[in-house]
Amino acid sequence: MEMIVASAIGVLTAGGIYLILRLRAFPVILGMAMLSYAVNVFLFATGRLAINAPPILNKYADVSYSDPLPQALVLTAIVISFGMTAVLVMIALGAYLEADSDAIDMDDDAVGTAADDKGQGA
Amino acid sequence: MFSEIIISFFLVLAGFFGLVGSVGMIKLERTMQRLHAPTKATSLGVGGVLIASMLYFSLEKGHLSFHELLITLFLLLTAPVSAHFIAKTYIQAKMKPEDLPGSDGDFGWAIYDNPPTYLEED
Amino acid sequence: MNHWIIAPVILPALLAPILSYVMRHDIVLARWASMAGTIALAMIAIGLSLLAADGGTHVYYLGDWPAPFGIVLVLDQLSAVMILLTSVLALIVLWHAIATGWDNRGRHFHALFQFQLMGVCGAFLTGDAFNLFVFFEVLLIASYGLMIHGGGKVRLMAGLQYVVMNLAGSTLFLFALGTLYAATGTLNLADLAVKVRDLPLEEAALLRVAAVLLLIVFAIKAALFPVQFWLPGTYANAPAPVAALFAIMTKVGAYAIIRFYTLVFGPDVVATEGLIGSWLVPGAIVTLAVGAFGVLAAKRMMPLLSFAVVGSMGTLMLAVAAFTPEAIATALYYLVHSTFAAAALFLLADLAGSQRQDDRLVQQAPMVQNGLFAALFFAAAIGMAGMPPLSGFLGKLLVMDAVRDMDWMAAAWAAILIGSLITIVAFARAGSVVFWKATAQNPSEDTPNEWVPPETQEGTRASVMQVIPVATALTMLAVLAALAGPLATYFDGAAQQLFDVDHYVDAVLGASGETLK
Amino acid sequence: MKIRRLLPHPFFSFSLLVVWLMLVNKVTPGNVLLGAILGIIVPMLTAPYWPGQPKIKKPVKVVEYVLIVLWDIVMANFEVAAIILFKRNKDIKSGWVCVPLEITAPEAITILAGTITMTPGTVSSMLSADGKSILVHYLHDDRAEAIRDGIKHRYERRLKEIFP
Amino acid sequence: MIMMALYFAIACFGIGLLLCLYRIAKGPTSADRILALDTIVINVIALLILYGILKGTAIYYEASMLVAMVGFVSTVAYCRFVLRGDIIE
Amino acid sequence: MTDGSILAFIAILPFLGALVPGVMIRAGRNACATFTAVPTLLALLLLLIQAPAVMRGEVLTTTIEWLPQLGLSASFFLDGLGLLFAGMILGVGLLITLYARFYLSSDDPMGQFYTYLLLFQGAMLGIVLSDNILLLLIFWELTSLSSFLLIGYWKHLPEGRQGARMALTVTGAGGLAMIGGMLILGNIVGSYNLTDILAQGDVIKASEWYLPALILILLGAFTKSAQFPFHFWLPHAMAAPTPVSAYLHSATMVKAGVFLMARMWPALAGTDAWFYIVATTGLITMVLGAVIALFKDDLKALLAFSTVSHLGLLTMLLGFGTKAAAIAAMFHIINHLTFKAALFMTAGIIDHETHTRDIKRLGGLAKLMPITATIGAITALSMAGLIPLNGFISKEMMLEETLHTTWYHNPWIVPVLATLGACFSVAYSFRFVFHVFGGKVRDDYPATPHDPPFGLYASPALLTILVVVIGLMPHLAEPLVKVAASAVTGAETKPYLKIWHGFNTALYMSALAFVVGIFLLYLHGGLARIWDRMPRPEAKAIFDAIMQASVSSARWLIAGTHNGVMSRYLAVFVSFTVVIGYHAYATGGAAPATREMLPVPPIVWIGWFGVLAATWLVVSQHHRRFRSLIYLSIIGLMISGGFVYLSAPDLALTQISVETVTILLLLLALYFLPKETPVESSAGKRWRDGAIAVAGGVAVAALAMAFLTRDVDTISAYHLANSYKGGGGTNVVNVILVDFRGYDTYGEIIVLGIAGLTIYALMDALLRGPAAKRLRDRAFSPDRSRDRHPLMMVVVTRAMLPIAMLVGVYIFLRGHNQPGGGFVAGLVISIAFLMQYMASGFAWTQMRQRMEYHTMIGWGVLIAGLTGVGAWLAGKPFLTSAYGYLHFPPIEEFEWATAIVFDLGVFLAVLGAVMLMLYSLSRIARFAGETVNVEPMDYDPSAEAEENDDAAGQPQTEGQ
Ligand code: NA
Ligand code: NA
Repeated sequence: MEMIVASAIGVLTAGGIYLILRLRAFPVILGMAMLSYAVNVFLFATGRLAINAPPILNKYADVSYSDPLPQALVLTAIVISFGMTAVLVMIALGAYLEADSDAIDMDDDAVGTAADDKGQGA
Repeated sequence: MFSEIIISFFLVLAGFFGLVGSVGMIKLERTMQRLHAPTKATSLGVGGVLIASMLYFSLEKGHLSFHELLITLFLLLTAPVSAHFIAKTYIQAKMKPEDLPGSDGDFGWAIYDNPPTYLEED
Repeated sequence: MNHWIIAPVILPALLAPILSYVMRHDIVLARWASMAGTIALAMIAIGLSLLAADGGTHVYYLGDWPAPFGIVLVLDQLSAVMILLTSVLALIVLWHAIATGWDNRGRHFHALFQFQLMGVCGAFLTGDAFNLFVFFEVLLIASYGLMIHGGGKVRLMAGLQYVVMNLAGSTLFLFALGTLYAATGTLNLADLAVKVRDLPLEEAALLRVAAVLLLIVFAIKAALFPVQFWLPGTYANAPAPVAALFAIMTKVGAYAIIRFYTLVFGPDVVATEGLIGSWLVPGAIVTLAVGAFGVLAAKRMMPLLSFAVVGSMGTLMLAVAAFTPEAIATALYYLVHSTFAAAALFLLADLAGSQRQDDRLVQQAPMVQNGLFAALFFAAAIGMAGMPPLSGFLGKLLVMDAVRDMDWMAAAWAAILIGSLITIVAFARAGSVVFWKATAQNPSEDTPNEWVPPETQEGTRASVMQVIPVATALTMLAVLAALAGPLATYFDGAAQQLFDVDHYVDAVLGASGETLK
Repeated sequence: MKIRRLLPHPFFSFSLLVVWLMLVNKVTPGNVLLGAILGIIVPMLTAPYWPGQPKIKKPVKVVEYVLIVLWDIVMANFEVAAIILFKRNKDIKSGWVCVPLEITAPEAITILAGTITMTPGTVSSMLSADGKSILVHYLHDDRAEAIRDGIKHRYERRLKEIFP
Repeated sequence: MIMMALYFAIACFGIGLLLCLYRIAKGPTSADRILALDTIVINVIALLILYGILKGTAIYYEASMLVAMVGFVSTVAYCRFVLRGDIIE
Repeated sequence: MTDGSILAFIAILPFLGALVPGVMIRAGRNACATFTAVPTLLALLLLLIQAPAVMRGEVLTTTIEWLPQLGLSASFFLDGLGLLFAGMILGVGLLITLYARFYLSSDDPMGQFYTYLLLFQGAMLGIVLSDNILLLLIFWELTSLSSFLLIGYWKHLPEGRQGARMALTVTGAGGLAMIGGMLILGNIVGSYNLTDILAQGDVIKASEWYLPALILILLGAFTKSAQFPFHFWLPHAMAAPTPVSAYLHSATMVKAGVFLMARMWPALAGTDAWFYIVATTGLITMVLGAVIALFKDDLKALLAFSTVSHLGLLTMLLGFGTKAAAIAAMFHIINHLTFKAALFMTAGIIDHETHTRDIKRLGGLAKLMPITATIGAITALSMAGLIPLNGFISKEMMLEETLHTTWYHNPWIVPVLATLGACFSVAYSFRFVFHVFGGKVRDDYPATPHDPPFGLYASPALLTILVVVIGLMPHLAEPLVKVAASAVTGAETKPYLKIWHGFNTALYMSALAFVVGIFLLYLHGGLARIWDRMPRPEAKAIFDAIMQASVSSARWLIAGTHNGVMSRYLAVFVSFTVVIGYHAYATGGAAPATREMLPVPPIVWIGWFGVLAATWLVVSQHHRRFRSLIYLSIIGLMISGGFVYLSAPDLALTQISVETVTILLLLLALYFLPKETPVESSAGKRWRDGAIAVAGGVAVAALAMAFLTRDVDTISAYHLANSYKGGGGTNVVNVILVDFRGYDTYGEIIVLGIAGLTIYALMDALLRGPAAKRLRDRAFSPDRSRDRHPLMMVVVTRAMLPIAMLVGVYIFLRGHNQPGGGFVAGLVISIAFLMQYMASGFAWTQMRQRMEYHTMIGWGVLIAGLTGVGAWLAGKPFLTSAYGYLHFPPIEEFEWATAIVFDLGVFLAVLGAVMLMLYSLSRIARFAGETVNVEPMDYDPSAEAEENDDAAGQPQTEGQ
């Protein structure tokens, strides 16, 4: 089981990384989504794996529980990354509507580091 | 004993139709034909599972359980709409009005023809 | 338990919603409320600094849960200083934003501003690793909103890059926290400090990974090489007041590094030995170089200032990297200095920019208040480039003095000295083009732009109200220089406290007994 | 009068109560009370989104209709399963048929369309723009008209009685 | 006996899931992919309930209920996107 | 050691004074000049009051603590050397103030000028009075800055700006080097106190850090004093107004370097390194400066190079390291000050009167402006070192010293070169006299010259008198030279200054220099032609080339790295992370694996395969954007299933609902974005990215595996134990969220709230920006479906909405004890509403929307916050919860917990945020010309639908 989870995390991470290295906003967004899937599972897994032991107290039987803390953390993380993704999507959309291109790179002139030697004389 | 038999029966039935539905996804050639398959998986497939679940908890676990019905209700409500939409998606992508039987009345099929009350704007 | 400890978080957190939902159609009311809130925050910050001055570590057990099981806030001299710095900077920036009408160029400026303050203060106060992540996200998402405040093509593209970079950072943060929890089973910093120190090196592999991953996370915020690339493009295209406010954002990264690598992964920790310094020192030196070259290379004012910020972070981190109490105290001094220096420059760039065609460093028509701005720029540049008589020079001397016993002293000194030479030269070039050459009667050929007659600019004359914030920031630099002695004493105290891990641990974990439910 | 305003659609409110009990999966006085309250409040909240909610005339007919449909579903499932599993693709004769409608209540039309889809072998694919006819796709049959008449006779007739 | 039947059912829906994966990759039309996704959702619902039976607990019930709900919403959204472009007009 | 607290006041006076002129300028130029003179005069008087004590050999000191942590204190001391220089600085300062008043034209901003002048004066004064080398460094850098302002005073002139920048660059660089040297010095001695350092000469010279320190400090001195090869900035600084040149470049700033060498003499001098570096540099500079000066036609350039030459002379003398040399140096400092300052002012007068400084265009001025000519001639002859003027005496002493100096066992090279230098200085001095004043009157002066008003020649005249007086009665200067030289050498010196030493070698050397000099001047025309044809390095060109090169290389470097290529930033980030992560792992050991692995039933393999397949599909087909979204939702589904299987029902609920909402957002955005991603990156880049991605994936998987196979005891045992009795809930995850770590959740909903705000604000900005037009012009695909709100969908939604609401309420209420909670409930409700929006369209639904989304978020955040604050009332910390049970028979007990109120806040915030996001998006759509519907469905066949529909009005388009 551990192998399954670990490899799944790895695959998702790899996919996410590949996508965030693309040149357009949309695949980058996809990549970010995949990365957050990956990291959520990763974080969840830090509580180690357990089957049919949900951390819901059973008043009647003395059963074992999986580690609830990472689950709570992941919930927080999921919500936060949702908010972040939403903002990312909107800004990407805004940038596209303003620039009429959803390329994620800025031209170095926008950065202010264009190499040609115009400008600063004196 | 009897309960076991009947529960098992529903489970097997469910499994069978669920599988048939999915086999249909592969075997059938045309998209519209495949559209028929999941209705099995939904109706008798999941339906059987839900019934089995109700029976299991009520008979084996000994506390009356009927919330499965709610899921059944959901599926019965939503599955037709999903199928409806998917069919339209397919028709719009792949078919022309002349491929279809004409509608009865002055108005053509919904995706090709504006509704009677439609005010010309776009 | 002193409830004032949480006030810096709660005050803006309660004010912001009111600002954004009740007052969102009444900018005047929002301005007054926002200003009042920020002033109150500054007052509270002063109070907390006095409270912390006794050298005690004040713990606030949220939800009345004992540490390490609940979340704690910890007020010590370091966090007090950071909060005070934040609130003062916030006042300056807010004043500028209001005086220049920046806050009205888009929606929800004040709400986002307050949320930003909440996030920053929360990050400075928390004593919990995961809670630090949460407040990083709060301050980040607020900063996204501020970054794209007012919109515009380039700004949105820059904002996009800013968001993407930080999302990547946040993801790594989660990986790091996960690894940390997986290795130690706890999240409370004090508890971590204890558990980490029990761990032998031969079982520390996971922990070490967590340590370096966290370092990278914070390095992104602090714009350290090789994860500094994002900063210039972002700051250069942010609204100037926001860029000024961001002066504190890089410091959040610096703060986190200082906090984590003294308290949790301190130099005395066996499990993480030989990790941090070996990456931090070269990183800081290259960052400094990048900053200096960037300043020299810049062809617009905003990028120039942005790279100056990068350079200042390099210098700051050189001091941090020594991880001795003296060096940390020095770093704190330089941290405060560079924050105000950056703020002053960005705010000034905004004022001057409004009287020029754009921020390109070419000859343009002289500004209406050319002389005034020239003087202010000269002072601010002196501050940033580390020339006397302002605090930058003392900061530089302090840093060089603090690292003199390190084996990388020569490299550090060379970097600092050469770096500041390049910075000085570059600032001189920029200033003489923007402020002096503008007065030349015959515009030379490298100025394609048509000459804008001053009378058309009269409207844009900066009022006293608009100049006050810049002046205040510069005054801060002067005050820092004049009161260097007493300030350094306070920072020494803060640094000593940082290295007294046992005291921190006892304060957080020791007291937990009686608060048990 | 008061009751009327409180319970514009008693049948609807009751079914919500049932749904609530399904959710909590336990029939206790507390749940019934809570369910009843929700059964009153929720319709109030959602009423604006369901203007002209039809009044169910003959609940008995509803039960009858439901039973018929369920039976048809079971039966048809086996037929279709047989087709999918044992018929060679080239022998499967699918096609379209247009079913003209007499019922006009949207709810009725929806239920009819749903029935058509859920009884395997047919999928209601589209309405006409004026909602007066429904386009049905059948998986395998020789006589399209038979399907159409079956639908009109077996289902639409009953629905007309339920939603006059 | 119930166990046997359970495993049989689980196997059926599991295999069904695989078949749908094939279809969703193969397409060829968007309709096929949306359809396959919808069927995957249905299979997952069944599997969740079967797992609940297997473990004899109702704790996983909400999950299947929610999957049923959101599955519908996303199917409709996908279709509307293809049909109209704007899913909320 | 005498108390000298007055020194601090003297040092600060000019700075205080500096504030005044800037303000006073409106009061007129005289007032301005006066207010500049006052502080200078006051400082001078105070200094003279101290003078007697110093002359008695006392040393005045005072110390004000500043930054003890660093060893920086505001310490001042006054000894002979300090007195000599302070006197010069203030004295000449006065003269310059007077001179400048008449020199500057009325349209020059005089207030600025005097402010700068006083700033500079203060900085110089600080240098010579500092008793703390860090303090000295501060003043040192201040002189660079203030001289930058003075040289660039005429900022409209390119020469001014460039000269200023060059001076700042060179002297600034030297200053920075000196910082390094001084800090090293301080570390050797263990104190930054000058007196301590001077007392520790032997220790310093013994230290292995001596040479680096020496070199760094000398770099500072040489650059300031324009020593070869750093001499080139000085001539360009001549772009400054002449008063500045007269002050900075004759008397003060350029002497700072000399002062520093003199000051540090006890600490640094007397070693071979010192002799060979300092003396040689000085010698070369002296000769070179003199030679170049002869060929300069610009008066000020000539004087500038002559200054270079004389600074070389002084440096050389100090380099000799002998008492006598020190005495000679001190004496020559005074003499050079007198004649050179006067000469600069003369040049200024000539420029002022004739509007040219070009010697070729001058000549014959003696008749037109006799006074100026007299002043100029006398001082120039002193510069030439002619008897009986003061320049002669010190030059003799210098030549005398050279005779006692052997350079690498070579006794004659130094005297010979010194004599050569003298020859040229005679030549250029005489050129100054003859070619400017001599010859016949010309008629082509740019302006008709005549003697200036008294104010303008008063200062040079006074200096000229000094030149003569000191020349005739040198012993008058003896006491000052004595104390100064003693201070330099740190030992008693007995200068014996007299004009006639009899016929000695030095005299013959001077005589030779005189003759050769005259001869050189006679040959000048020819020599000049050769000189012009001779190829020689043009300092400014080289400097500019270096500057330009460094700027372009910096640009190349920065533009190559910070060029906005996001993918590279991220690639660097990821690779770097993997590398140092691996390094960290490899350098630490891992404990043995303790956990045995869980079994893997087939169904799990299927789920796993599902994730892998879907990931591969998303990645491989990401160019088809819509399709990749479909694949993405498979991943979400599988992960939710996985969460269920691995006992995390709450995660499953959250994951699946969040994932759905995310997909909806993406679809809404994709409507406006391109539907395809072009293939842009090269195969090489794709492989590189693939490699990085795989590395990252493997690293993360390995990391996960590393801890999944090992146990650790965590703090959550406490949460399990206290969830019920402490938090009143059996769903531990939920209790952690709303209670143990409610503060996290508080931050989390604030993040959501801000997200909503940001998106709303962005939309608002967009619709007012250029994007608006692009949106308006947007065309819709003609073949898109005609039915927007299909009847079936509408009806089903109407039935689903209430049920979904019940589900929401249910999930919310039970959250504390069973899977669920405010967040999921909020998402369920918002999904329900989304269904409604999709069915009947935005406008129609929006009209029925009672609560406004901003308000909803606001209330959510406030409620959550106030629940926390409420705890204060009970004197408990923020977010402290309480819970209990209510009993209403016959109904079973009903639990209440404040945590549930907090959860309500979460619920509202989530609902509000999600809906606000969608609202903002669909706002764009409607802006893009999407028509809004007034009917809930495209067409309702039944008649009565119309009447009951209360939506007959026009739909609102701008709801919020
Ligand atoms: Na910054
Ligand atoms: Na900074």
